[in-house]
Formats: sequence, C-alpha cells, structure tokens
Amino acid sequence: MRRLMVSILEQPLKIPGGLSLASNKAQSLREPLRQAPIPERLIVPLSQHIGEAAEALVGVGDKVLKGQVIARSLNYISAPVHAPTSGTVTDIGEYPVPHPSGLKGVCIVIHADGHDTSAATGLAMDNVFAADAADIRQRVREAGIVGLGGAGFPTAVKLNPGPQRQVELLVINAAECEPYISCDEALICCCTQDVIDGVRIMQHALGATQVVIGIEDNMPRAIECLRDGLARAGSHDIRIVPVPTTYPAGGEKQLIYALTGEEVPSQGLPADLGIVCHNVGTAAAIARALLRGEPLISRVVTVTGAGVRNPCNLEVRIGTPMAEIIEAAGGYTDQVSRLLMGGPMMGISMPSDRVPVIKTTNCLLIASREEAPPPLPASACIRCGQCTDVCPARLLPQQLYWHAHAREFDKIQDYSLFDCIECGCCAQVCPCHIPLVQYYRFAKTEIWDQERQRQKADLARQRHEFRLERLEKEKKALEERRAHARKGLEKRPKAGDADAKKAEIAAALERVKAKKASQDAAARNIDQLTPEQQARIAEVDARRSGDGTAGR
Amino acid sequence: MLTATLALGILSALFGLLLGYSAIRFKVEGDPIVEQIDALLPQTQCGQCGFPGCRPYAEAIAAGEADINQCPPGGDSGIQALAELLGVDPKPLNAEHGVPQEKRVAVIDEQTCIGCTLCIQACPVDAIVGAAKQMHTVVAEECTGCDLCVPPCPVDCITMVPVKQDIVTWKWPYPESDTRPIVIARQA
Amino acid sequence: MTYRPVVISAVFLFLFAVIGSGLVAFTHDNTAEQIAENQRRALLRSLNELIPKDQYDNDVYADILYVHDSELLGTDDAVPVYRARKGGWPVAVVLAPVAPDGYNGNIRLLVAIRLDGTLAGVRVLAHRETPGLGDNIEADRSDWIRGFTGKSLNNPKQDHWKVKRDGGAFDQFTGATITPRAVVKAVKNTLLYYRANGDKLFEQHPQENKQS
Amino acid sequence: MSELALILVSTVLVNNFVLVKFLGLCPFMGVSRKIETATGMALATTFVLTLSSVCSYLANEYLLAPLGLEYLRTITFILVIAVVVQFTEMVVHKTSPLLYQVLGIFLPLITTNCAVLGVALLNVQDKHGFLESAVYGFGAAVGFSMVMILFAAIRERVAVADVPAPFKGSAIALITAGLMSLAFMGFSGLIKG
Amino acid sequence: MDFPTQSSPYLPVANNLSRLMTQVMLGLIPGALAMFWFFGWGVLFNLTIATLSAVTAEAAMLTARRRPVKATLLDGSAVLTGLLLGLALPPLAPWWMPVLGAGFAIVFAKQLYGGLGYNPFNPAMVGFVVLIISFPLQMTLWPPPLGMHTGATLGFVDTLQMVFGGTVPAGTGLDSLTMATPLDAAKTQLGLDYTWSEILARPLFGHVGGYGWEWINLAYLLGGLWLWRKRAIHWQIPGGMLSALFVVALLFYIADSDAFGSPLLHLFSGATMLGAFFIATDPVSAATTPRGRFYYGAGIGTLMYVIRTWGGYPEGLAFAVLLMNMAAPTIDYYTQPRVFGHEEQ
Amino acid sequence: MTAYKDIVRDGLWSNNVGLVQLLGLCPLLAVTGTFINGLGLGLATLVTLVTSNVIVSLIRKLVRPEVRIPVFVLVIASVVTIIELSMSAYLYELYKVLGIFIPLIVTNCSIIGRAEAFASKHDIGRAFTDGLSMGMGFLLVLTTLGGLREIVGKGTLFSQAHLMFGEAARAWTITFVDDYSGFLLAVLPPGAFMGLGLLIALKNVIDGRKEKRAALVSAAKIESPA
Ligand SMILES: Cc1cc2nc3c(=O)[nH]c(=O)nc-3n(C[C@H](O)[C@H](O)[C@H](O)COP(=O)(O)O)c2cc1C
Ligand SMILES: Cc1cc2nc3c(=O)[nH]c(=O)nc-3n(C[C@H](O)[C@H](O)[C@H](O)COP(=O)(O)O)c2cc1C
Ligand SMILES: Cc1cc2nc3c(=O)[nH]c(=O)nc-3n(C[C@H](O)[C@H](O)[C@H](O)COP(=O)(O)O)c2cc1C
Ligand SMILES: Cc1cc2nc3c(=O)[nH]c(=O)nc-3n(C[C@H](O)[C@H](O)[C@H](O)CO)c2cc1C
Ligand code: SF4
Ligand code: SF4
Ligand code: SF4
Ligand code: SF4
Ligand code: FES
Repeated sequence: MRRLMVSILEQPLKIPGGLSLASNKAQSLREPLRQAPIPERLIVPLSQHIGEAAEALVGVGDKVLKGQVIARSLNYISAPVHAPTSGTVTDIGEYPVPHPSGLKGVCIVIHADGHDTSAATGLAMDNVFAADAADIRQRVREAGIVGLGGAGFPTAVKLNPGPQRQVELLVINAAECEPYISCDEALICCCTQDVIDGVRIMQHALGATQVVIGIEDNMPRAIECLRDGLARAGSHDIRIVPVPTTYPAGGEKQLIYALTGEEVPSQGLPADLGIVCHNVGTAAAIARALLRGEPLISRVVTVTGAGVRNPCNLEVRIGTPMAEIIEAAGGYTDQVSRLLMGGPMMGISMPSDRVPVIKTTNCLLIASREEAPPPLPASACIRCGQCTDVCPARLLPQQLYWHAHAREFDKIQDYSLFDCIECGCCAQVCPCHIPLVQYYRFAKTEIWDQERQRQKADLARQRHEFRLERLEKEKKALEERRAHARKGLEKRPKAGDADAKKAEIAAALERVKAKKASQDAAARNIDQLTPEQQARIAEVDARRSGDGTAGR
Repeated sequence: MLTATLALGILSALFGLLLGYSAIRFKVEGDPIVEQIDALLPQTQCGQCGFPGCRPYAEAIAAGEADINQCPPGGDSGIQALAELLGVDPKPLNAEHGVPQEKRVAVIDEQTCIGCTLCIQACPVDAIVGAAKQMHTVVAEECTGCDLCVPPCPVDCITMVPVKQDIVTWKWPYPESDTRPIVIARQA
Repeated sequence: MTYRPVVISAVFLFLFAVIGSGLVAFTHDNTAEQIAENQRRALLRSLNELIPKDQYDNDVYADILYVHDSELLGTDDAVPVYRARKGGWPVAVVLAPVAPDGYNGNIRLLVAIRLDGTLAGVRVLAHRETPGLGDNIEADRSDWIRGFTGKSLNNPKQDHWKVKRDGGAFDQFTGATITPRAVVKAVKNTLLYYRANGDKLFEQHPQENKQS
Repeated sequence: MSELALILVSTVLVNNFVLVKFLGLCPFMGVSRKIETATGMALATTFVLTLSSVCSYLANEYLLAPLGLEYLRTITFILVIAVVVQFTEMVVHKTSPLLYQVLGIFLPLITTNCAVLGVALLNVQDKHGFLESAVYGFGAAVGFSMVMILFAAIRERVAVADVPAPFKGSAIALITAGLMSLAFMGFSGLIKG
Repeated sequence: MDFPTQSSPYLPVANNLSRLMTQVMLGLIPGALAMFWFFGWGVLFNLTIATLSAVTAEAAMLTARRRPVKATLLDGSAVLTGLLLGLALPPLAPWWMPVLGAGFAIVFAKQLYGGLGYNPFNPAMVGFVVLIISFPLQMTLWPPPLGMHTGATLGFVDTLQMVFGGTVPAGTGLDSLTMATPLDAAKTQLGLDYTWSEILARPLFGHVGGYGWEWINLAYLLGGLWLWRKRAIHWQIPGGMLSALFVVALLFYIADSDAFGSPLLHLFSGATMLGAFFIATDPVSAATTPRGRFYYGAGIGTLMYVIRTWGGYPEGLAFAVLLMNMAAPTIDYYTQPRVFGHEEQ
Repeated sequence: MTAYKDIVRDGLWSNNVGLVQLLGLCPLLAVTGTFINGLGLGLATLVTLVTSNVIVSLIRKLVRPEVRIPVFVLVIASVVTIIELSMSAYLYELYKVLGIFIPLIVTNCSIIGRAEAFASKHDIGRAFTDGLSMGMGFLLVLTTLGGLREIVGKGTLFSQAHLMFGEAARAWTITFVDDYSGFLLAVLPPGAFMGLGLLIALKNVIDGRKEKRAALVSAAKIESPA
C-alpha cells in the first residue's frame, strides 16, 4: 500500500482564476430551515444522478411506505430509490425530468396518503464507529445516498477508494461558492450534529487520518456553528479552514488545491492523492441513515431569487414538483422570468415548474429579468484573453471556443476540453457575449456521440466482415458439394444424395458454429478492452446520464 | 556538340542505372491507406456509395477510382475526415448517391412477418435473427439502418423508424445565438 | 532478381538525354553568335548614349581594360574601363564604378569621361533605391542624372561636389538626400581616379591584362 | 564564417525565397492548409534543397564548366534534382515507412518546386563555392519552411473565419500571403549589397 | 408555468465590446493631445479623415456582405482602427492618404477575413505599411515638433489648404515645413559617420528622446498604464516589448555608444509607447496565451530595434507588429499554459 | 476519352492553371509587373506546354515508371533551353527582363503536372489541345494580372512593348493618368499576391452567378410541367 503525504496548508491558497461575485445568500437565510409540505402527488425519477438508472420494483397500484425501496440499483455506479412518503403508486411512465434537454425520463408517480407512515428500513446501526467499513458502505448504498454537492456520484463508491489507495485526508466541502445557494449553510446551522456525526462516520469508513472542513470565509455563522458543534462533540482533530471567497472555490479540485496545494491529476480522482471530498449535505444524509435509519428521501433546497415571494431554505421530499415548493415559499412575484435548478453559474434552466426535485437539486433560483437577463447577441471572439484570466482550470477558453465553433473535435481535445469543469467563469467575463459553456457542452456531447458511433461502426465492421467470411465459406462449401455431387453422379449416382445431405448438415453445423463464433466475437469485443478503456466507457456513460441529474 | 550529348548522355545513363536499381532494391508493397480510409467510413454497409460495402469503397478511394463524397451516411463530417486524411479539399456530398438521413433502425412488424428469411440474406451485419418460417426480429443495437432489408420483404413488414433520442444520447445544440453562420471546418 | 529493367531504364534515360542535349547543343551552336552580338549591342547602346557614335571609330566593346581601386571606385571587384578612340587617338573612357552608400546598398553606375576630364555623361546601370524616392536617379524618371554632363573637377569646384543640403552644388530630391549624395560622391571619386590614372588608362593594350 | 552567416540571414529573412523572390510558391500555396502537412513539406524540402544545391554545384563545377557546356545547365540541374528526389523517395519509402508517411506524398512535388532549380541556378549566378552553395540551399530551405509553417498556422485560423464567400479558399490565402510579404518588406535594406 | 431555457451562466454580463474599445480610445487621449500640441492641426485632420474613412469603409463592406451595419459599427473597432492609423501618419499628409490607408486597412486586412475578430493582421498597421511602401516620400514628411506655444505650427486654415489642396502656404516651401523625424535623421547622420553624441547635440533632440517626441511618448505611456489598470490590456505585451527593446538597445549601447542609440532614446522616440500599449496589444491579431503574449511583445521589441538600426525604414514598429502577427498563431500553439492537474510539459 | 470541348473549357476557365490549380505561381507573380512581361513569359510557357505535351504523349507508352519523371523533366528542360537560347538570340531585351524565370519554366509545376496528369494518358490530338488551352489560360491570367498591376501601379499599359515588338512599339504605351505618382504596392510583391487573390475572387463571383442562374433555370424547368 502506498502512503501518500498530504498536509493541510496553514494558509489556504488562492485558486487559479475565478471570479468575485455578489453572494446574494442573505435573503434566503433570513428564516431558519423548515419543512416543505408533502405534496399530494410525487414524481420520482429513476435516474437522478450520475450512473445507471435504477430498476422499478413496484407496480402501478402498489401501496408503498415512506422509506421503502421502490427501485433498486443494478450497477455498481448506481443508487436505489426510496418512496419519499407513504401512498399509492399511480403510474410508472415518462415524465419531464430536470435535464437541460427538457426530455422525459421514467418516473414512479406516488399519490401520498397523507399519513407519511415509515417503513422499517433496517439501515440504522448500533455502534457505527465499531462497524466494518464494508458494512457501512453497504448501508450507505442501500440508503440511496449520492453526493448532494455536485454531480450526485453514488457516495458508497467514493467511500471505497479501493485496495491500492489509502485515504489520508477527508475534505468536507462546505464552501458553497455559488451565489444565491445557501442550503449547506442552512443545514450546518440547523443540523450541526448530523453533519458532524456524518463526517466522523465517513472518517471512520475511510480510515482517514485527517479531516478538514473547507468553508468560504464569508459564512461566519456557519463557521461558528461548526466550531461549537465540534467543541461539543470533542472532535478536535477535525479542522475548519475558511478559504477565500472566490467562485468556484467549492469545486472539488479547486477546494483541494486551496486546502492542500495539491492538484488533482487531469482525468484522475482525488483518491489518487489520498484525498476524498464530500459535501456537508452528504455527511448529514449518512448520519441520518446510519444513526436513524432514514434513507435519502429528502434534502435541503434553497428557494430564492427575486421571482419568489419569501426566499428561504426548505427541507423537501424528493419527487416534489417544483411548483409546489415555490408555492411553499410564498409563490411567484410578478418579476419572475426564469426558473433555474442550481445556481446562476452552473444551474440548468427548467422549461417548466412541473418537473420534480431530485437528489441533486440544491437550489431553485426563480430569477427576475435583472438577475438572469436573456442572452445578449454574440459577436466573434476577439481573443482578448479575459476568459483565460478567470479559468480555474487554466485552460484557454478562447481556443476551445474556436475549435468548438469550427467543430474541430480532434483539436479541441488537444486543448484539454475534458478538463473544463463548466464553471461558467469564462462566459461570464467575455466581452463578446459568446455562450462559451454551451459551446463546450456541445462539443463534449458531440464527442461522446462520435465515440458511440465509432464503437457501433467497429461492431458493424466486424459483423460485416464475419458475414462475408461466412458467405465465402458457404459458397465454397456449396461448390464443393456441387463438385462432389457431379463426381458422385458420374461415379456413384446413388450415394450423391447422402453426401449432399451430409454436406448440408455440415454446412448447417458450420453456420451454427459461425453464429456462435460471431457471438463470441461480439463478446470478445467487450472483453478485450483494457481496464482503462472500460473505465473510460463507464466514465462516459456515467457522465452522459449524469447530465440529466447533476448540476453540470 | 558531341561533348554535350556524350556528357549528358553518360550522366543520365548513370542516373538511369541508379534509379532502375533502386526501383528493384527499394520495392515496397502494401497499402495501409485503405485501412485508414475504412476506419473513417460509417460501416453502415448500405452500398449507397455504389460499392458493395464500406471496405470496397475505401479501396476504390485509395485507388483513386472513387471520389470522397459518395457516402451519404457519413455525411459532411465523414467527407471532411476523408479530405483531411487524403489532403484534398472537402466537397459537398454527391447527391446522386443520396442524402444524409437521421439515424434509423429497422423494425419488423411481428404480426405480418411470414418468416421468408429474405431479409436475413439481405442484412449485411446479420442483425436479423429468426429461423425459416418463424417470425423474425431485428437486433436494434446491431442494426446499422442501411435499408437493405426493406425491399426484399415480400409482405412489406419492415419499416425504418428513427432512433429515438433519450437523455443519454441527447446532444447539446450548437449555440444559435451566435449571429455568424456556422462554419464547417476547413472549407477554406 | 533480374537486372534487365535496370538496363532498360538506363538506356532510356541515355537516349532521351542524348536527343535532348543534341537538340539543345544544335540550337546553341546556331544562336551563340547572335547572343554574343546582342550582349555587345546592349552595352553599346548605353555607351552611345554617353559618347555619340560619331565621336569614335574603334570597337569600344573589345577595347576593354580592368582596373582595381576599392577606395575610389567603390568595389573590390575589377572595374571595366571601355576606351573610345578616333583614328587611334584616345577620345574618352567609360568606367563602371559603384556607389556603395546608397540608401539600399550599391548603385552601379556608368561614368563616361572625356580625355580632358569633363564628364561626357553618367548613367545608372542598376540600383535598389526606394522606388518613388531614390529612383529619380534613373534617366527615364528624371533629368537629374543628365545634369552631370559637362561637369568636371573644376566645374564646380572640388569642394562643391556635394548636394545642396551639404553645402554643395547638386540638387537633392525632396525627402531623399542619401541617394543623390551617394551618386555625387561616386562620380566625384571616379573623376579623382581618372585624374590620378587617366594617362595610364590608354596605355595598356587590351589583350595584355585581360581579366575575368 | 560571417560571410556564411550573412548568406543565411539574407536568404532566410531579407531575400526570403517565397515572399520576396517568388520561388516555390506552388507548394507554399498547395500544402499549407494544415500545420502538420506544412511541416512535412518543409522537412522534405529542406533535405532535398540542401542536397540538390550541393549536387548541382558539383555537376556544374566538375562536369559542365570544364567541358564548356554552361548552356546545358538547366537540363543537367533539373535532371540531378529529379534523380535526387526520386532516389530519396524510394529510399525513404523502403527504409522508414514512418518517415515516408510524413514526407512521402510531398517528395514528388518537390521536383517541380522551382525553388530547388532556382537555388541551383542562383548559386551559379552568384558564383558560390561549395560551402556557400550548401549554406545558400539550406538557408533558402529554412526561409521556405519558416514562412510555410507560419502561413499554415494562419490559414488554419482563417479557415474558420467568416470570410466572404468569393474569397473563401485560395483567394483569401493569396491575400494573406500578400500581407505576409508586406510584412517582409520590413526586412528590405537590412543587408546591403 | 413555463420558462425560456438557455445554457448557464445566467448572471448579467457587465463587460462588452464597445466599452472595451471606448476605454482604449480614452487611453489614447493624452498621447493624441500631446501630438496635437507639438504638431498642430494636421494631427486632428488625420484623425478625423482616417476615422471617417474607416467607418465608411466598414459600413460599405458590411452592407455588401449583408451583415448588420449599425450594431457592428457601434462596437467601435473601426473607429479605433481609424484613430490609430491617423495617429501614425505624418501630420500634413494629403487627405487621400488617410483615406486610402484606412480603406485598405478595413477592406483588405479586416473585412475580407470576416470582420472583427477574424483578421490575422493588425488592420491599422496594414494600412500604414501599405502607405509607407507606396508613398515613402509623403510618409516621411513630418513637420518639426515645434509646439503650439511657439506659435510656429501651421494655422488651421493653412493646414486645411495643405491637406486638401496640396498648396503650401505662401512664403514657405515643402522642405522648410517638413523635416526628417529624429529617428530618420539619426539614421541618415549615422550613415555619414557622425557619432551619436554629435547627433544628440542637435536641436532635434530633447532630454532623452527626440524633441517633443519624448513628451508624446510619455503621454502614451500614461494612457497605457491607465488602460492596464482598467484591465483592458494585459501587461505581458507592452512589458515584453519594452523590456526587449530596452535590453537589446542596452547591449548594443554598451558595446558601442557612438554607433548605437541609448536604450532610453529608443524607448522615448518614435512610436514606441503608442505601439507598446495600443497597437501591439490589439487582441485579435496578437498572441493570446499568457506566456505567448510576452514572447510576442519581446519579438516586436527586438524586430523593431533591428529594423530601426539596420533596416531600410526609420521606424520599424509597423513591420515588427505585422511580422509578429504572422507568428502569433504559432506562438500560441507552442505556449499553451499548463492545464490544472496536468504534468509540467 | 475527354471531349475536346471540355479540354478547352478546362484549360481556359474551369480548371485554369493559375486561378484554379494554383500552379505556375512563381512566374505568374514574379513577372507580371507589366503587361508585356506577362505576355512574353506566357507565350514562352505556352510553347513549352504544347511541345512537351505532344512529346510526352508520343512517348507515353514507352517509359518505365521509375524513370518517368526524369524523362519528362528532360523533355521539358530541353524544350525550355531551346526556347531560352532562341529568346536570348532574338528577343534579348525581354530575355533580360524575365531573367531567371525563363529557365524556371522547367519547374513551372503546371507543365510537368499536365505531362503527368494528362499527356501521359491521352493521344496527341488531345494532348496538343490540352497544352494549347492550358497555356492560353495561363497566358490570359498572366496578361490580365500584368495589365492590372501595370495600370494600378504605374498608370500605364503596354509600356516597354518595344522589348517584344521592336522600336516601333515604343509608341504603344497608353498613359491613363498623366503625372500619376504611382501606387507602388501594386508593382511590389504584396501587390502580386493580392492581385491574384482578387482575380480568383472575381472568378468565384462569376462562377457563383452562373451557378445561381443555372439553378434558377433548372428550378424553372422542374416547376413548369406542374
Ligand atoms: C465519471 C466519474 C467517475 C468517477 N469515479 C469515481 C471512482 O471510481 N471513485 C471515487 O471515489 N469517485 C469517483 N468519482 C467521483 C469524483 O471524484 C467526484 O467526487 C464527483 O464527480 C463529484 O464531484 P463534482 O460534483 O465536482 O463533479 C467519479 C466521478 C465521475 C464524474
Ligand atoms: C464549479 C463547481 C463548483 C462547485 N461548488 C460546490 C460547492 O460550493 N459546494 C459543494 O459542496 N460542492 C460543489 N461542487 C461539487 C464538488 O466539486 C464536489 O462534487 C462535491 O463537493 C463532492 O461531494 P459530494 O460527492 O458529497 O457531492 C462544485 C463543483 C463544481 C464543478
Ligand atoms: C521607406 C523609406 C525609403 C527611403 N528611401 C530612400 C532612398 O531610396 N533614397 C534616399 O535618399 N532616401 C530615402 N529615404 C529617406 C531617408 O530616410 C531620409 O529621409 C532622407 O534621405 C534624408 O532626409 P532629408 O532629405 O530630409 O535630409 C527613405 C525613407 C523611407 C522611410
Ligand atoms: C487593446 C486594443 C488595441 C487595439 N489595437 C488596434 C490596432 O492596433 N489596430 C487596429 O486596427 N485595431 C486595434 N484595435 C481594435 C480592434 O481590435 C481591431 O480593429 C480588430 O483587429 C479588428 O478585427 C484594438 C483594440 C483593443 C481592445
Ligand atoms: S473572453 Fe470572449 S472574446 Fe475574450 S478571448 Fe475569451 S472568448 Fe474570446
Ligand atoms: S467553463 Fe471551463 S473553460 Fe470556462 S472558465 Fe470554467 S473551466 Fe475554464
Ligand atoms: S455509402 Fe454505405 S456502404 Fe458506402 S461507405 Fe457509406 S456506409 Fe458504407
Ligand atoms: S436490420 Fe435491416 S436496416 Fe438494419 S442493418 Fe440489417 S438490413 Fe440493414
Ligand atoms: S511555379 Fe510552382 S513552385 Fe514555382
């Protein structure tokens, strides 16, 4: 096992690039976190996060209890879905889901019975801190917990760094760098104990020797709460480090850099450095699951913006249609012009408020025209380089733009397109108003699509070649048979029949074999991939579906 | 005049010897370019290019017998890739060979199918399964959407349906708020 | 491995080379004289502009001498001197000196000096001065260069062999002083050279120190 | 030594073969669409140009001059060049498939690159010796390569620009070349003589 | 309720093109005023004519290309091209020179490539170079920088007549109205084997640079620094250019102070500061990577020195800028920054 | 076999050496300072093209591939040298002006290009026609560009005609603007590049117009029966 040395810096670093943005968090923090009412009808998508969609376990008409598993995960990188409240399944079908495409996805629709009766989940553990890490992971997995801070990556996977890696440092991401969003701060102030318990459970499960909570230095109240909480719990080994307020200091790689001075390798994971990074909300969810047996069926959502009457933070059941939440926050004002899921920098705009809240919905920004004006007409890039100045990934956004603009997908990858975290800083400063991030997203999805097409073409080529070979063989066999038959006719007219038959059988056998071989070939096609290739495919798949559910 | 002819004559005779010798000495066979071209073709195997499948078309291009703009499934991006590989100018798709269409797959109407196996024989990638006199189905993942199975069917039970777009295959659109026209790479 | 093809290619190339070079050689033989004549006439035309044809009767083109003087003639190379005679008597010499300090480098001149040291004329053979500025030294573009005709080291005085801007007697062009300055200096130097060596220039016989 | 350095600077910058002397323009326009191909062409040309500059010097010095056959210069030089090119191509093709992939398709084009013959003829005209010929050839090739690669990089940018339709392609490329030669005018007068 | 959708980010954008261009124009004011002070009305005529022609040419081309005219003109880039060209031309230049130069700049160097953002070469400098190689005579006729305070500069009406009518005011000649610029004169004198100390003693020269020119350069420097403070330009290009010019000049100056001008002279003569802060920084045609910008600037500084010192033109800025424009795409290619999380190349 | 009509159209317009194939650029740009220079080199190239095309077509079946290029080159070089010698004998002044570009006709890519691409595959008649039309096309571009550059750059046309047509031709010079100070750019290298760029753009405009008209006509044809 490789031991990695990571040390937390005395003075957090400034991240490369980035922007200073007006935080706009105060309005939603005026009142403390409260519960949103449970709606009559909940729409629970089967795919809410990065990774494979879950498979429904219930049928239409089934009665379900709160916390009951209604869809199971089939895949390692996947998470089960639980009923957010008790009621009846009225439909399983396609409904609009929060995704930039505005397309529909499979959802389970539950009519709440209003009792909110809990099911026995068996998730709670008696003595978590004595438990085996594998057991903890299993329960985290069964609780359907995914990262609540970003892309919604299944948390159990991240808690398992693998046998080759030793995790030394657990970074808790409480930075909440995007403007308007305050759900983490609300959670920290309201459920400090849950957060701390969760952090300690993670520390235990990972065997991390150091824990640091990274939090932006403009959240003094949350820092205070955490300090108090930690002191009360006697967890003096958990450090709180305020990092300079810069968007996107909360990005995983940026936060790790700010805290430790280490750069997560491109295409790599923090675990490569011996670091794992989790959001505070994720920590709280783990604590609730393992200490109180509650699976992930609700989360804190910031409802804010000039378009909503009473900006606030609400604890919302997964599957609640957004309209209901906005209602719970006092309803729309007449300034409303746009509905965003997530913050103003990375959020996705919703075509309607009928879509449900999912596990990764951290914020609903109901923006006015002033807060989120319609896009200005773009002009060609003048290479002013302002985008380069602010890019936290130290990319050359203008170069990426030129190649995306020209659809030069090979070249754009030479400029490390896939290191772009889509933070939006570049587009925010561009004097030419170019929708840069959309260009990158366009290029990324286009490249994934090409990759898919290429794989398909490779398969088709193999199958076609195989077929040609088969036909060739059949033709030869036929000719042989004919020749044979002719010979037979000349010599032994009677025996011909039997021979022909034999040949036919042989040919049939051949065909069967061929078919089998072809299947083998197809199977090999997947087998022969190197682990990296497989990982990449998995990654691509994951990211693709992640698009829908994550704030990316 | 004599010196002139002699000097140059001898010089070139020497050169001739040198070249003739090296032509034999440094002979090279094989043509890897075909593979490279083939790798760029979409492998739909539809034959719209006028060749029986993608590879023959690749060979024809390599031999200079076919132009690069004859493959409708490859579309403009395919032509561009070929142009880049071969170092020639891209040109618009030759409409004689068809127009690019959205991706489609064959679907067999299972009620109507009489199990004649004609479509199986037509399918270039063995994407149709089913024994004689039984109902046939198309393995959608393997179907390249080449249309070849449609004409042979005696009861017209095969239809080509567009591949449905879902969240996984969805692509971000090219930003349109950019007022400039879309430039297809390297037409200049 | 058979070497037949090798021989065939060799023979082929040989044949074509022989035919080609044969034809070229044939043409060459038939045109060589004409070409030499052309070259001669081309130079003569320039010379005749400086020294009218009726003033001499020798074959100026052949009556040639090469001299060296990098100081006064502006170049390390040999400078040809053509000599015009009438009835065997020297009439004038034509030198081809170089003005090395033009705006863009060398300016090649043709300077004709009569026996008495007055200028029969000056022409520019080649230069790289800025078109539109410095190229007014060409006879086709302005009369400036013709202004030298008849001048000598006494006319104007030797210390007036300068452009006006430097206090001399010769015009400069608007915006371009360097070029005329260089030309004036080169012509003056040529005259100085002639004053020092003029008598010797007619002595030697062409064949004696022909040089290439 | 400084003489040779002067020749080098002069051929690369001041009397750049392509932009000032107008030699080798066809490959300059023809294979400069992409940086990679331009680089390949540049390498191939550098090699051939230097070699043939030397070879034709030898041919002139030891064959034509002694026999008084200067008028056969063009024929001889072009023959030498054609053979050098053809020979290089065959050898490279056989011995280094990788290099051939990079340079292969450009080699035959070089025969008709008039910079090559131009260098040979200018060597004679300027009375260069052996070393000078080599340096002159090399300098010309470096100048050619340099502007070719820079040009290709610009063309890649121009290819994705919003160029008016009639100017798309070679027209704008020529105008770009024109602006480049405009810039190179700045070097005029740098080396006098 | 339904909403419009778009890609993130959504926050209002404060930055825009016309603001950037306006800042650059504001930055030019001190330098332009200084030039007006020293050279008189001709400067103003140049600026007006060049700007009007540039805008007209832009409008005409946009119309011909069927592109939005008004919106594009409002970005201010054509105006800026005109202004910069106007500042580079000799005052008293006949009216058709700024017209021709600006037309050439906009049509050939900008619009044929697709307009703002696509031009590989600096339009204003293309216009300038076209003029200097075509009309070297007119382009070297600079009036002496006498200054308004002496009352010796040409009056408004005289200038008007000269620019539009080509008529020289009575009692003067073209030769007396114009003279070589300090750089030009120095070059000429050096050719005559004068030493720098002799040359510098002439009234053509002031404290560190050419008389008048040093103040003009100082004014441009101030405007440039303001631009940098405003983040309209990056420091690398002017920094690279000025430091390269300084270092190269210093090396030669140390080697032979009689034959080569002092570094300060180079920094404060001719178009150095205008070039460093306003021309070399044209983002469209310059290198864009942070490191690349520095090399790009350094290249301009070096080439400028080479052309000033040994070349055929007294001022090398325009050529140096165009030459480095040529190299900019290649520089960009080879100076990509290390991406976050990538190994050092 | 290619029809004669197509060969001619190709050479003169649709596959023009200078405007479309972009071959033979060096002389095209270098010697087109004046109309007469362009004419002189154009004629020399024309003769070379025709002769070499015919000879190559004659010997096309005899040559082995490995010496094909050297043989073609030899043929062309011989023709060019003969022309060069003849020019210096009979058109000496013009010869001096065109300078190194006469021997460089050898490497005019269009000549060897035509030999390779056309003459080595076609019979004499076609090879001759091809050479003639390609050469004419090239000549056309050379003279157009030369004329334009001369007019813009010097304000004259047909100056120096005496180099080709003898002393009597001195008077042919047309001066457009008296006292024209000249627009040097046009005569200098940059002007050559840009001039050719503009010519190509002009051709593209004409082609575009033609295409549009053709499209209109065919559209009308389709519509009319309906
Ligand atoms: C495609 C992909 C694959 C990942 N694979 C792993 C993994 O194997 N192990 C792990 O611990 N984390 C993995 N992660 C989680 C990341 O380290 C990261 O924590 C997660 O993407 C959330 O970060 P974000 O919201 O900044 O995108 C993966 C993430 C993605 C997007
Ligand atoms: C630009 C950017 C900004 C982010 N900002 C935050 C943030 O402020 N807080 C946070 O918890 N996660 C943020 N994330 C997500 C983190 O990178 C990371 O996915 C998350 O902290 C991992 O924890 P989780 O797996 O528990 O969600 C951001 C991601 C990106 C790309
Ligand atoms: C591009 C350019 C080219 C020039 N070419 C010449 C030239 O060929 N001959 C010349 O004498 N001066 C030329 N000059 C002018 C000199 O620089 C200098 O101004 C002049 O010779 C001396 O100036 P004066 O006449 O005011 O003393 C040129 C100037 C420039 C800018
Ligand atoms: C800092 C800055 C410097 C500029 N410098 C120039 C310049 O030197 N020449 C010019 O034509 N335009 C200049 N422009 C304007 C604009 O970028 C230019 O017209 C574009 O090159 C046209 O596409 C400048 C703009 C900015 C922001
Ligand atoms: S900020 Fe915009 S205009 Fe400036 S370089 Fe980046 S993409 Fe181009
Ligand atoms: S969106 Fe991508 S390119 Fe733009 S600043 Fe963020 S990381 Fe850089
Ligand atoms: S047209 Fe059809 S068969 Fe031909 S290359 Fe394209 S996909 Fe293959
Ligand atoms: S199933 Fe039909 S459409 Fe699909 S690949 Fe086979 S033949 Fe083509
Ligand atoms: S004519 Fe083609 S390279 Fe010179």
